[in-house]
Amino acid sequence: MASRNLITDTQNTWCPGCGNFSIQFALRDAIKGLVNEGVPLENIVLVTGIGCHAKMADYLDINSFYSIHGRTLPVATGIKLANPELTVLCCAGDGDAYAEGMDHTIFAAKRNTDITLIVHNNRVYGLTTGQYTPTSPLGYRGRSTPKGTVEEPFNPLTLMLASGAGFVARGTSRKLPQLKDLIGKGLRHRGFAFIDVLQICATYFNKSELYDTRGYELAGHDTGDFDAAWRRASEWGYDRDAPIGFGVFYQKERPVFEEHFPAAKPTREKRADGIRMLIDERR
Amino acid sequence: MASRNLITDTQNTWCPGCGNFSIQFALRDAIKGLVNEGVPLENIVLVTGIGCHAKMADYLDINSFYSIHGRTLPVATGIKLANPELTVLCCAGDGDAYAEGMDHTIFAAKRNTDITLIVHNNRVYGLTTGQYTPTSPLGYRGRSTPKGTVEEPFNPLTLMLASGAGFVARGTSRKLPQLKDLIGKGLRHRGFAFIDVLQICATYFNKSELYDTRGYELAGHDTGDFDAAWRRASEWGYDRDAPIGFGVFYQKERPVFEEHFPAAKPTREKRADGIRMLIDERR
Amino acid sequence: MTDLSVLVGGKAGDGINSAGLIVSHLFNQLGYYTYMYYDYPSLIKGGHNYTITRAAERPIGATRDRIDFVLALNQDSVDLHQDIISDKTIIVYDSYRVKSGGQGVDINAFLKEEGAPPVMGNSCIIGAFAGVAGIPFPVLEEVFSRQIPKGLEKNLAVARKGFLAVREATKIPRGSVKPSSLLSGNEAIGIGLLLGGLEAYVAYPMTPTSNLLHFLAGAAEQFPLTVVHPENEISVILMAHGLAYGGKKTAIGTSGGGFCLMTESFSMSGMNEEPIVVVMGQRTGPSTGLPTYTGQSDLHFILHAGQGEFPRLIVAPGDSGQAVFWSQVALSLSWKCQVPAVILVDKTLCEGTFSLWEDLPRMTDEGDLPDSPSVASYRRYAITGSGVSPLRFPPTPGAAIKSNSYSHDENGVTTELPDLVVAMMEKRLRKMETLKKETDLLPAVNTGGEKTAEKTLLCWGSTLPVCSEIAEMERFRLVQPVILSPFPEEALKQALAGTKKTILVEENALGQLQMLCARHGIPVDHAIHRYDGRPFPLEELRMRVREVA
Amino acid sequence: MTDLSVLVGGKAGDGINSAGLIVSHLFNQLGYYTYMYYDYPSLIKGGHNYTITRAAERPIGATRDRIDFVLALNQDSVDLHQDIISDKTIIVYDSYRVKSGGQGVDINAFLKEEGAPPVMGNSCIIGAFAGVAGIPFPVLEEVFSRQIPKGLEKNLAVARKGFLAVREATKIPRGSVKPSSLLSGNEAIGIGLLLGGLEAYVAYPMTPTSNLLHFLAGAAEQFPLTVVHPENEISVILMAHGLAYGGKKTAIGTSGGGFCLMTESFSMSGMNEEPIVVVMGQRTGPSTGLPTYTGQSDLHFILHAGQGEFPRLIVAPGDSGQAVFWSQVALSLSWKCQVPAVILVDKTLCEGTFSLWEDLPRMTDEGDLPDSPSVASYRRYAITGSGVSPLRFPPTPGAAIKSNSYSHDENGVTTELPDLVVAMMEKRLRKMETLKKETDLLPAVNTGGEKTAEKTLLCWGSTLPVCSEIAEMERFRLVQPVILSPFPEEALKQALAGTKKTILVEENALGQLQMLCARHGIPVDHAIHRYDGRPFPLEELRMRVREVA
Ligand SMILES: Cc1ncc(C[n+]2csc(CCOP(=O)(O)OP(=O)(O)O)c2C)c(N)n1
Ligand SMILES: Cc1ncc(C[n+]2csc(CCOP(=O)(O)OP(=O)(O)O)c2C)c(N)n1
Ligand code: SF4
Ligand code: SF4
Ligand SMILES: [Mg+2]
Ligand SMILES: [Mg+2]
Repeated sequence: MASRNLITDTQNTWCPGCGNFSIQFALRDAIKGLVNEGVPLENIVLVTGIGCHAKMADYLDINSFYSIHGRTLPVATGIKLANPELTVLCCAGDGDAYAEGMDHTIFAAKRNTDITLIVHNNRVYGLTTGQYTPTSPLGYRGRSTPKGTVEEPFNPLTLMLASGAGFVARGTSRKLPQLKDLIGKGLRHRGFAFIDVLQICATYFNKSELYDTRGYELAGHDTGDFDAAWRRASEWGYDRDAPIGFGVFYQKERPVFEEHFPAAKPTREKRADGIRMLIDERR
Repeated sequence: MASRNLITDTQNTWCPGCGNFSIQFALRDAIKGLVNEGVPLENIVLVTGIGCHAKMADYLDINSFYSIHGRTLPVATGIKLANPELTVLCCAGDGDAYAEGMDHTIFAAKRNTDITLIVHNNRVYGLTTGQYTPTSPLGYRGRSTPKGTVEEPFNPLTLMLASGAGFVARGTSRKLPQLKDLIGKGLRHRGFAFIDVLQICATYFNKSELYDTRGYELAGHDTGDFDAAWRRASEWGYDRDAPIGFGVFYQKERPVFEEHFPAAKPTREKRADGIRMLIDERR
Repeated sequence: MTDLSVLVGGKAGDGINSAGLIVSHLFNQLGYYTYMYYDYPSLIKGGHNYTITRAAERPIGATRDRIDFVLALNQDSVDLHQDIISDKTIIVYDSYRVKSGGQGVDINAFLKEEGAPPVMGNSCIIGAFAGVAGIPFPVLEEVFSRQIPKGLEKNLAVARKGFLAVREATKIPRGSVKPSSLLSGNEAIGIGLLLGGLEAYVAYPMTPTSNLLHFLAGAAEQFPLTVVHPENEISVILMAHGLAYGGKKTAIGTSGGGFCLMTESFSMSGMNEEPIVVVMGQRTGPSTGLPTYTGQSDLHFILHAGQGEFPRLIVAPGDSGQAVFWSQVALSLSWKCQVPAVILVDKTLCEGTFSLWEDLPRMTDEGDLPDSPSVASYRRYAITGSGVSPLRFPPTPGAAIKSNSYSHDENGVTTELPDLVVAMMEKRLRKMETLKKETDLLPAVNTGGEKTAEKTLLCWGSTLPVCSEIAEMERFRLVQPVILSPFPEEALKQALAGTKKTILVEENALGQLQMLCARHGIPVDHAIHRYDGRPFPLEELRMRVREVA
Repeated sequence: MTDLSVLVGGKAGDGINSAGLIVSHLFNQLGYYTYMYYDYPSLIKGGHNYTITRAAERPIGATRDRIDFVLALNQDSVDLHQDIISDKTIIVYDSYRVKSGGQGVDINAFLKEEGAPPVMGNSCIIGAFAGVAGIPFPVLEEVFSRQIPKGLEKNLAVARKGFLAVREATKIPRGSVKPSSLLSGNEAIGIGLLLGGLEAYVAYPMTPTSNLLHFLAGAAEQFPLTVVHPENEISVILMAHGLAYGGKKTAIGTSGGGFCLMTESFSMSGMNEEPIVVVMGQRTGPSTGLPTYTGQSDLHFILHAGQGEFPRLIVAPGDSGQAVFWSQVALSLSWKCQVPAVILVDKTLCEGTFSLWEDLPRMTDEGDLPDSPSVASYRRYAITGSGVSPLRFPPTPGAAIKSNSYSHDENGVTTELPDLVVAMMEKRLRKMETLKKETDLLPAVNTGGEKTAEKTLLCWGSTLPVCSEIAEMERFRLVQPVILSPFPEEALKQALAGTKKTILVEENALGQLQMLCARHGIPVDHAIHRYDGRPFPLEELRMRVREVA
């Protein structure tokens, strides 16, 4: 099973140079890592939104739920509730996770469902031709904002910290080995794991140079220290020029949502008894 | 005009002892304060969601838009865009602002539209008979969670700070003069003003004692210091026992959203010219 | 024939709903079928709530134009109901709060004497009711001990005070009906779903289905059942998608406004073929409208909700018994045919309480999963003659199970190739035929009254009981299509065969079933509408029917 | 009669849409009406995009089964279109990337010579097209200088290289038509809205209406116009509510999935009577479906979207000219009658480009606000005979303007009183009659072809042009209801009077207009469906029509 090639033979339609390729490789390798550790491949489920990033569902030869725009996390939550044994991860776009479905992102963090969320944060709506998103810098000119946006971006890392996320990390499609490592860590974290991936959009927003020159790897950072995490995460606001840290900002375990729900299917007898009781109570 | 009684003669149907009464008085007085300073009463618009709190739209004799559940802020944004001269405020429930419409709350903060949001945070869905909300404490027993909730609440103050809100305050229906003062400050703040009001729900969640005994007024706090605001706001997580600060946590002005849009109506001539140009460009 | 109506009224917070239920249970013990209507405005304390319990020796589900007993905990209970109060009406009232003819009870004093809290006032007035109505106190004791788990002693004590404070004004005779369970529509739906194998229920509170959430949340522990109340309705239906993908039989519940938010993912279930079951409780629209009142104005919205074309099952039960049966059917067929299903009800049914006089249907068996030739070649969307593809859930070793909202191939991989798009569309549409074959085996059209009469009362949903009764009185035919999609055109035409005059009754303004009938070439001669949020009382509707019959 | 078709094909990113447009403009200058179809999959770079420009001396809006010129920037442009390529087809191709018969052009080399970027390859092949088609280079220069604002010199230089690299294979004659504006459906809608007095446009990007957002965002500065792209569609429609409440004429745009998210607030506009105008571009469903392809499968969803019953205006224009006219009407009538309006279009219309041969309609005048007796007694929902209440916006001194999603009284204060609920409901429903009176003054049903023929082609929306053409060829009657709500039943019956055979053409599987006709007792004899996301080409549809005619 582990030897199955995880890439489908579906024709890939990402633009040449797109950062999604790196994420795909990192993700595939991270999954292989899990499988090597004994996680059955069939226990892994990928949920995606709609957008360039979401084509991952077609390209990876694993269980997948190709959802609608903005709606990865509630589907993933349902899957975890159905079967907590499954390893569930989401590939979402920044349009998906920070605009259309922002509320779900906050609530997944709040609930601490054991899901790994990888946000392909190319800071544009790629598939709908490059309009601004909540993480585009102030003044970004897209086709819906030809004179430049008038809104400052928000910082998804601090938002996730404020929402109670127990694993907050940032990677980039420009640093493949680290990204693979971060995804692996996220998948192994018990609880909601949030990974913002600064992804290059080769066509609409190629910030390779920015991420290469301003990016640095978090080192000597105590991932258990919330305040330190907050300070590091606040360093760069997705806008003005500042050093951009990559790595795990924060990690802390707390009880996961799904463990509070029954895992076993009710037997026929139990069901019949229960119904009888309900009926009798109302007699 | 200022002498108009701001309370309609509609029958009030809040429960006896409900904290909404205090909010109503505080709000009315704050509005009177504005009117005394020369703001024409007809320039003030109230937008409400759906819930007990939202009956404010029926009870205050001012312009109002009684919207649907969860949807105050985008309506308010539209009104501000239509006419930036108007003073627009929202009365929302915690169900409204933190569950059904959480995304709008974050985006209103991000955009910094000049709206004052008063959240009647009774920490339950009042009008639908007391189910838990995102700010109910862990273990809260409502009718949808008879064995107690399994989710920790989130902290709306830190979330708003992380979203870029330029005015973050907390009051309570238990402290009327301070509440009036906070609402007044919010209304005068140019930009998005967020006021979480710990409101007593006399029927489903009467935390009078908690707010009275653990509440304290912020004093000697530098509202311009983001880190200090963060620390103060983090003190109490809407859950465990801790001191509960009331007052303005943070205040900072930045450009408001609506100033980037045309305020003037296009003249007939301008419109005709523009259309002609568009048609000609395509010839 | 005995046919009695009891109004219990008071402020919200006085426990009127519970009191009305106890009254219903008294009649249940006395040997009657009962029906209870519950009327309340959208507020938590104060205002005016009331219930009307009706009891008779035939199954019923409507109120009448006269009231035999009034139990008044507030002045409105007398003042606002003058239209149904006559000089024959026996009134007992809280003399501390109400001025009225009839017999007053100083509830306040009795509560004080017993050291009982104000909310037990309703027990006191029920005691007084038993007293005036000649109901033996042991019957009341029996009912209290079953229905009031907490504080039984004290409740009985204040009831006894009420009982003794009045004089018997009449004696309700014992009826002949075996006591049965009294189920609200919401409870009936819940039980039907459980019979169908429900494993998870997800909902965001919204009248009139909130109580289904509460009911299942309360029942969750003993089954076990996964009950979740998430941040909003969008999340609700998407969690259901995830649960279904993971193999759990799931239902969700809401009302019109919440359903709006679900439509996008409802359409997704048309494409990804996850079985999604929605309990959709109508109320008075448009928009927030009258949130605690009734209506039947969402049928066409539900018939066509979501972009694109796909088969869907819609059942509209008319009382608790039908709600049990058809909720089970909806869950079972949704899974069997992999189509979304809607249990379309309304406030009258959801929050009305009915004697459950039918036997419970058999529990759905765990259907064996349809065969797939070999797991290694598993294709989630394999093209089949029936349109239904084999269903598997992760983990299935050797298979990658791909659910997809895009147009996709048999493996679930996105495609834009015209021929494949058409083949997959036709596969999905074939499920409509498959589903139709299933529903043709069921009593999709319910008939009653004089089955060969030339005049027919046509109705759907919660107007069933009132229309049944009128059909019997007037010796009309009664026809109720219960399945509204796939539309049982032939069965309905057959049920209407020989009719000379069809009178359609609907609680809306524009004629929702009427439009559907017109589309299928089924003529309607008269349509009777009501749209003030209140259900038709028996005599009023009967008069309106007679006007056109 | 000259009737030429040109296919331009290449990878996404090659600038195929622009190239196709330039080709259309060449024909425009040469004296022809043009129509351009644009076909692209859901990806950004790579894959296969193509346009087909058709030119003729009559207004057109459909493609044909043969192609006269192919401009191939990739191999697929030749390989995937063999069904429409014949030995008469003149092919010019990029010899660096394509193997084909016809004339090759070494675009790569020419670009290098001119130091031009790869994206200018399309200019080069257009030059070659002008060369083989005998189009004088000055015509090309004229078109380039108007249509290519940036880098004109370089584009002309590479075009000239292409022009000179081929030999003339035919000579397109000059046509007789005066050059006109070429408008995509999206642009036409935008211009119609602006003519109607649009002050704000709010949208979240979604194919096929994203380009309307882009168009209006680009035009925003000069009007001025408020254009907002918020966090999601829910926010979009609620901002529109706020803008309308504030007095700004506003439109919003989306497709089916986004519209789903708007339905709740669409219903709110039924209750609070804020005029909301939605541009709703259909694509292939259900769900994500084929996002860049077409469909006509959302009509009934739109007709009934949102809980509860309320009047709504739905217009379905069929080409750019109609789109201009009816978009203006939709905005104007929505405000006049205070009802929500939907401009129901599809991908074929939105992203097709048409010669605008009609004159522009007159701009809507600023309607005087209806009178209200005195501002001090202003009531937002005053009951009137027409159902339309006087509209005022804050700030209105002395008035409290209360918009409300609950059932409310004339002042906008919530009510649950049955009589008042009914009175207000009937007030709102009266607007349906008022609206109908307005639409009866308009050409709600468009007719063409032989107006008294016994055979009729019935169609709606973007199939208008192809059906018109066939109707003329076959001497059939052509009938297109443009207004779909309030349904122009009488006008449609009149337009169909004397018809012996009605053939309905729809791009869906279940017959959306057919269901609506059935509801209104309008018989359809044959229905022709297509649901692979592609519009009907002329000859194919003609054949299918002939099969049943
Ligand atoms: C409800 C809804 N609204 C809009 C769209 C159109 N849409 C498709 S993808 C997309 C944006 C994708 O942006 P992002 O999530 O950042 O993904 P990317 O393409 O950048 O990877 C949008 C708006 C949609 N499919 N559904
Ligand atoms: C879309 C939608 N879902 C659900 C409801 C039902 N509903 C009405 S009020 C309410 C909760 C109100 O809670 P909150 O916002 O906290 O207000 P409160 O009553 O506590 O003041 C809900 C869920 C609704 N009206 N609309
Ligand atoms: S548009 Fe951007 S994100 Fe999308 S495939 Fe191309 S490069 Fe990648
Ligand atoms: S339920 Fe609670 S919030 Fe609502 S009116 Fe009563 S006390 Fe106030
Ligand atoms: Mg993106
Ligand atoms: Mg609340």
